[in-house]
Amino acid sequence: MIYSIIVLILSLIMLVMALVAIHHKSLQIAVIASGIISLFASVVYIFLAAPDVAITEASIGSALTVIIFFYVLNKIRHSDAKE
Amino acid sequence: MVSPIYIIAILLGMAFMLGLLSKSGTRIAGILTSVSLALPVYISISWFIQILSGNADAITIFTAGSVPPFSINLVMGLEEAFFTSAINILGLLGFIYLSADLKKQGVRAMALYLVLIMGLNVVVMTRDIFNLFVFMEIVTIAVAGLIYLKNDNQSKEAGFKYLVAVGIISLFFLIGIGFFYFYGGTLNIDGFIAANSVVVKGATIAIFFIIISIILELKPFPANGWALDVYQAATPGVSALISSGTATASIFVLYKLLPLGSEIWLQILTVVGAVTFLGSNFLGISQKNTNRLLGYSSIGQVGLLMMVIGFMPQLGSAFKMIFFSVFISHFLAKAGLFWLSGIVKKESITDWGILRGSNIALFLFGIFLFALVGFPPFPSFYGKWQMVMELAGTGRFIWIVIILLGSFFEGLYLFRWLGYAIKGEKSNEEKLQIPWDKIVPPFIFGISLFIAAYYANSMSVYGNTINLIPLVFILLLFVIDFLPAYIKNTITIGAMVYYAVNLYPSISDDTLRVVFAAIFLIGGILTMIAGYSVKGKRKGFFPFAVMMYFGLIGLIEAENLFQFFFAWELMTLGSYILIIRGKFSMKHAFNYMLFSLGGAYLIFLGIAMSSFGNTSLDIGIIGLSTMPGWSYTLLAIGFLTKTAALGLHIWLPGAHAEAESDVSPMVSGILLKGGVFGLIVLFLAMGGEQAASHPLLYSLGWLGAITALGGNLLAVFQEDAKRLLAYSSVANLGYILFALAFMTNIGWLSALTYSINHFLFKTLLFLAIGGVVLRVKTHNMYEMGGLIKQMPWSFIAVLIGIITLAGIPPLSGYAGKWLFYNAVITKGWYFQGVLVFFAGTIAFLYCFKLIYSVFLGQPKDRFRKVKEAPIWYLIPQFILIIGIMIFSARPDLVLKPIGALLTQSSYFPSDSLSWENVTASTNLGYWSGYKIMLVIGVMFAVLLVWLMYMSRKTQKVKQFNIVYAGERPFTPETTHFSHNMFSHYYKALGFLSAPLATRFWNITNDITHRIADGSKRLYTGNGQTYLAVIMAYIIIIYLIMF
Amino acid sequence: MTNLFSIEYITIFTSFALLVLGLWGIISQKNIFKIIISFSIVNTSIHLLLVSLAYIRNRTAPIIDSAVDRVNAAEKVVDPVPHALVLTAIVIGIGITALMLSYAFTMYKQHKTLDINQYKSLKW
Amino acid sequence: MLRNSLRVIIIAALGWILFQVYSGYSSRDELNELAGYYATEGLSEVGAANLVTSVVVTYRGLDTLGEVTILFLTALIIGLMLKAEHRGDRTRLRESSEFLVTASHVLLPVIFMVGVYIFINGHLTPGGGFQGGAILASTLILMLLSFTNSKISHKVLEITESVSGISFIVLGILGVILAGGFLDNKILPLGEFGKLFSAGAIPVIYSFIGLKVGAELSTIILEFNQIQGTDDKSL
Amino acid sequence: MELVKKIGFVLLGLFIILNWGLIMSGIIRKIIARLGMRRGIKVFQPYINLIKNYSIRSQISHGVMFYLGPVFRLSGGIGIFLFMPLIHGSELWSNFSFTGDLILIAYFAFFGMLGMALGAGEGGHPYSAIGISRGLAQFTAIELPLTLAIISIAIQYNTLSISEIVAAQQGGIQNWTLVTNPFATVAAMISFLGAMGHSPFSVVMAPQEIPIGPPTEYHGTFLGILQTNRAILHVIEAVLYMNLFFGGATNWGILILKSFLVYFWSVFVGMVFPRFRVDQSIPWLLKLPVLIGIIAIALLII
Repeated sequence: MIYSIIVLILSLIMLVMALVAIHHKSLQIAVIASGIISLFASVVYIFLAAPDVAITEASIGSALTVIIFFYVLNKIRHSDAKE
Repeated sequence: MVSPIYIIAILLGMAFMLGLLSKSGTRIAGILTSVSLALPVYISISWFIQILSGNADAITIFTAGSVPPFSINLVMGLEEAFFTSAINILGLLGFIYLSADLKKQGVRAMALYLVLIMGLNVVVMTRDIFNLFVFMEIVTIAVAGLIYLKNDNQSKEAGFKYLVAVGIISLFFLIGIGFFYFYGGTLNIDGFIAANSVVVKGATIAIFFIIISIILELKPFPANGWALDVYQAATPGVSALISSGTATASIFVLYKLLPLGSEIWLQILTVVGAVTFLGSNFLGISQKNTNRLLGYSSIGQVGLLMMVIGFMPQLGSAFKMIFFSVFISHFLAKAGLFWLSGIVKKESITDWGILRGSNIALFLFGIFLFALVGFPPFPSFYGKWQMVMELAGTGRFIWIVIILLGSFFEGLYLFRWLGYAIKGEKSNEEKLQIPWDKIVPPFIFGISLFIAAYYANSMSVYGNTINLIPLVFILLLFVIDFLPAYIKNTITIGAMVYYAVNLYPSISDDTLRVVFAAIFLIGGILTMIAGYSVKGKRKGFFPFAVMMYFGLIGLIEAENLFQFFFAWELMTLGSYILIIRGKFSMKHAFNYMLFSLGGAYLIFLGIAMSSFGNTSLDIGIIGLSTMPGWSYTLLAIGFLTKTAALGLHIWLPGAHAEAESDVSPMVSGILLKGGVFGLIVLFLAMGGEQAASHPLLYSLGWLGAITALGGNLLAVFQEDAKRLLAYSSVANLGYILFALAFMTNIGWLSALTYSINHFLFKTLLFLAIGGVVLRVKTHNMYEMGGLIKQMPWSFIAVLIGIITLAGIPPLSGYAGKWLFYNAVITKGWYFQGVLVFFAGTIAFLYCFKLIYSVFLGQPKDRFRKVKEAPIWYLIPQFILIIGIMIFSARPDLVLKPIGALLTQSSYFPSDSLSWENVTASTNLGYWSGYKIMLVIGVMFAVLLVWLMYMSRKTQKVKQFNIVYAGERPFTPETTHFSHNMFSHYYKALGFLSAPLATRFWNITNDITHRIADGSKRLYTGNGQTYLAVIMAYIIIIYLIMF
Repeated sequence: MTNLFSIEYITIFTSFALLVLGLWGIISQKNIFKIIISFSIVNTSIHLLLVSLAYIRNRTAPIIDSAVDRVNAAEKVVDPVPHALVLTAIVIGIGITALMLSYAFTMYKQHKTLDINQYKSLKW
Repeated sequence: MLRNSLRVIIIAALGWILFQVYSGYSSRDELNELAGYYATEGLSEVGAANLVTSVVVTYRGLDTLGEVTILFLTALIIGLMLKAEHRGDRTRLRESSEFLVTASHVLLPVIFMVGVYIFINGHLTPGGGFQGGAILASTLILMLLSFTNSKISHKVLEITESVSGISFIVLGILGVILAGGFLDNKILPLGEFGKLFSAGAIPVIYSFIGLKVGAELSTIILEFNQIQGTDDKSL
Repeated sequence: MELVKKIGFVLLGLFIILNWGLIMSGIIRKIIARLGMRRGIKVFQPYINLIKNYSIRSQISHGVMFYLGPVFRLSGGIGIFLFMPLIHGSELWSNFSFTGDLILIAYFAFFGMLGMALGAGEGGHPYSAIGISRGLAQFTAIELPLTLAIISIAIQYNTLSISEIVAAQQGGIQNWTLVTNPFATVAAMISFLGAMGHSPFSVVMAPQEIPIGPPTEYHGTFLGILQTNRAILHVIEAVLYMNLFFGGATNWGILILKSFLVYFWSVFVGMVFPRFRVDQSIPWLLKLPVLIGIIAIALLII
């Protein structure tokens, strides 16, 4: 029961983050929000008895993806700033 | 036998290995890559051969030392071996083709390429659905990388669109897989099918997502904007891979996964395929961009393949053969065309004239196009035929219409393109650069088409009834194309004589066939004689001339409808190429092809409808048709396109007039009889006399009459000599149609007399005028004049020709007219008959115009030194004149046996013409050609002698020594009364010659193009819209299904 | 009711909601970056779905250790297969995302915009 | 407006269709046949304690091969695409803080070791080649963050990647030759269940996977990183 | 022997027809002149013209076809004569009509026209060509009512043989086609007006615009031949109409009378009506006469 509540809360946060990621004007925030979704998902995976997936999602789905996003975003902002 | 697993190992291993090479090692990398691409070719082909020959069974390759469903397994069966062979060959050749581009990008690009081919192989072989997903992703990513090869703005956009579109498709696929596993408890395709888990609704929808994803990967219309962009933007070498390679794999995946779903999927697939085939080809007609056009065509062909798969149960045992032929045509031709497009490097199809710089490229281009449209002897012809017949067997005519309509649209744009290639403008500075590595792959594919054609032929049910030797001869003519024209001409004539001698015994008991065979073969030989006057090599002429004549003869020899249609298509193709050889005939040849193609498909449909409910394909089954109304009408209209009945005639004048001088008589005097023969076959099958009151015949009678009138009227107002003759042909074919439609003994006699006459005089006239045109270099009659002095022999020929044409006694034209009167009155079609006679008198107008404007009147200064037409033109003319004379004096020689045949046959038992020596009589009147000839001849001779005596002191005067009241114009140009000669007639009856048909077809054309152009705007170019369309597509299919 | 409130139902529903949100993002957002982000959201949702499908209540991770007996492992662990699939899917996901990003980047360099409506040089 | 409402309709309809599938879900009570096999027979057949690993590396080894190929492809294509960007002059970036640099010196080997540990123990504990590879890649990120102006050789990564890739395939082929099929782990003795050197070739294969994934992810990151340091004149 | 006798009678018939043709044209021209309050020519003037033309020795030629044109023309005229049965019931006066029927005559008419057209064409004079073009154009329209009429009587008598048609009309005026099939007769007689080339259909020769039309360039023997032909042709065409519509002739007297009346009809109308232009005559001919012809057929079908 307690797990369910935790998972529910996590899920709600993920949904909110999804809305943020899609609709927020700032791209950085959107990227971060999507990272949070992944991260929380990996927590949920733990609850779903999937530690392998959890680790992978956290390291690849969340961390690496966000980093790549930021690299590109950074470069784009950079060139925007110059103009 | 090498295990197929090594295909993966070799390709992937080499891809990884390339990373070890230094970036400058592209040369070694190229060699290594080629080698590692060649090995899989060997592996898959050896499997294919072994399995096909029964030496090996299909094998399953287990991985991980475990059996399915626990581990992933691959299967190498007959189908897999076939498809992997195709993919690997394409991979190897494609690499050779692309190697220059790939080398520029370095070793990494080669690794990319290797991985792509590897992915495709696994996609074909794997039996595990998630494995399928993974390798499809590999293919997707590799393709996305290859698209980028071109590295321009467009390819970036296209690549991105591709990535998002395929990305979203694969997401749905993955969802499907998740539930697939959830409900099925397995990831193995065979396991799932065996477990028969599709009982829960959830599972059904899971399968829905899986299959719909595969369908979407196949780019169904209209959810395929992304694919078109890719085809357009990618390097042609890559587009070839996408079109032939990935589509091949995807279609096989579809085939593999279909058993997962219920039967309804087959129907869905049929609908999807039909919509795609039709829609895609329809939009293609207003497309000018080469690669995008090929994209439309590619998608269309895949649509057709989907239809074939969808009809799997209906096609039964024929399925394999049909699939093979349609697939292999698309596979070889589309890759070949993309490759050629990469050589030509022209964005717009209008610039493809440059292709003429290379014979081999042009040859290949032609082959690929013909194979795509489905002309014999290429595989898709057999495939389409078989498919249509199988569908007809189950009464699915709507689908046949869709297939034919789609094929028609495809033919339309492909032939427009071909036209630009053969005749389009071409600047002289540009030279076509053809490196060997770019031409070898398409060349191999071109050759493979012939091999595939051979197999399709042997697999086809009626394939063995086709006589392939003439086809080989045609091919041989291509090979010896480098020889001078006169040698090839002699060979051709020799072959035709040989053929004629051999043919005669087999048909000698059927006079009707003998007559037409004589028209085709003797006519062919005569017109070929004129070809001796051509200097040089005359590249590409002879194969197609032979093809046309072989097609025509094939019509006569045909015992079943398959042979008939085969011959019909061959004839169409050959004549098209002959026509397009003319200087300005691009547009006209295109029109010709348009109508011929439309006509051919109507005939096809008619045949299909006739075959419904019949077990054989004998020609006689037309008469046994269970839907006689439809099949008769369709066949009739089909044949009428070839005989150019009014309304369907607009292609004829241009095509005949602009063709080369010795081609015009071929296509006018001889080719048109092919259509007549078709009508004869149809009418005989309808039952001859018994069908005489068929309403179709009544309307055809009117049509014939109106055609005769319209054709002649239009001919009167022509200034172009060859156009005039062409319109005259329209009219004459109208007579023939009219007479055939009587369906009486005497009507048919008259029609056959007309046919023979028309052959004689129209060939004669076209040859004579052709000879003149050859000398004076213009078609305009008002520019000529007074040529009788320079070309007396041609004048005589034209004189004889027009006397025959006009039906003036004593020459044989009168025979036709006399029979005609009798037939009209016997039949009771008085008013139609009157129209035709009116048309006959109108013929005088243009006859006079023709002979007067060209040969009489005022000679022009610039033609004072022209010579008589070439002797090679005169020889056949005089042979024809002799023919006319014999036929005039002794019509009984020909008409008696024909009459006997008609009477004896069960078709026209009521004899109406009786012969007493040389005098023919009906119950209305009598006529003796021989005596008339004698009387008139004697009288003419007496009068001539008398006049010669009376005017023995006549002196010849100069040109301008003519009686004028006052001042007279001194230049021949102003004194020669020719231009707009019948302006007064135009004032009176010109309204009848309003180009209604032309206007109608122009408007139709315009509307079609506008619709196509408008519908194309569906592809907004916005990647996001494409995604929305994909989603909407899923929704629509879902709604259809559930 | 309690049944529906268990973890797997919640996650299934979450995954569904994320999926719809992501799809909405994909076809409603003009910014290419946002579209890619939406793609990764959809990806995550599908991973979540697969893992949820594997879940069996009151069972442990599919690893045989001190907690799980080797003999009756089949009664103790959740389904390992979807986990394996998700592992693969995650890696594929990052591959695709990275590729999209680099495409987006090169496109941006040409046109200086991330608005997908501006990339329409190919059409009809 | 029209377009937007169309989109809403599309999403709503699609959502409704998807809901048809999702709503079909009901909790499972037991493993299906396939999973049951892995949990019982699979244990003795493969000998890996981590069932996910045994599925990933052996039973579905071909998927995994495909997966690393995808990463390989991605790295390769991104390399091709961003190659043009590298040509610009490198501008010196701001030096990282002293704290970060010092911490990195300590942390880098540790993280690296953790990564290696994870993929070597993939058959026993959660984690494996992918996770370990990702962690290896993250050492690179750390390096890039702390030593902003260091040059990291592509060549080393490429060779690692190639060698491990080829080894992966060679191991697979060895499976065909020596054991039951492609990627069969029984080319090495299964060993004692639960020990490091057990489960046949799984640790070896997973190590190569880990190295390869690490190298590939690193390459991707490196490629993206390199566009940072360039001063592109065209922009 | 049989053949020689046949040829003898044919030549005799030709001689009679030629003379009658010359005299008839003289008489008609005299009548026209008198009606126009002029004295007119002598009745034998056509003879004089003919002899004069044949006697001219200074002749010119523009070429072979120019030379052959008149031969064709005269062959056409004589040919029609040869295929025409003259006197009903007489084997000897039926010429060579056994070789062909009505259709032969209808089509052989073109033979002469063609020759004329070609001969005149080689003359190189634009007036000739203009005349021919007008003549041919008008001719197409003239033929139509005639064709309708021919078909109508072919239906009526169920034969195309002229002899049989004549035979069917024997036994009194009530059996003439004129009575039994008046519409066909009317249509054919209108067509006859055109065939004779008199006003209102005389634009071919239109003296005001084109001095004498197609034969512009001809004179001397050539013109003589053309005049000979015209004399024969006028009579023989009248004979044709007589045979078809007016009961034929059982002896030469009736033939001469009837042919004169038929021919006079065309002259008479020509005096009353002004000339049509070609673009006027064609629509006119295609309206009323064609309608009448259609009625003639329609009545028989019903």
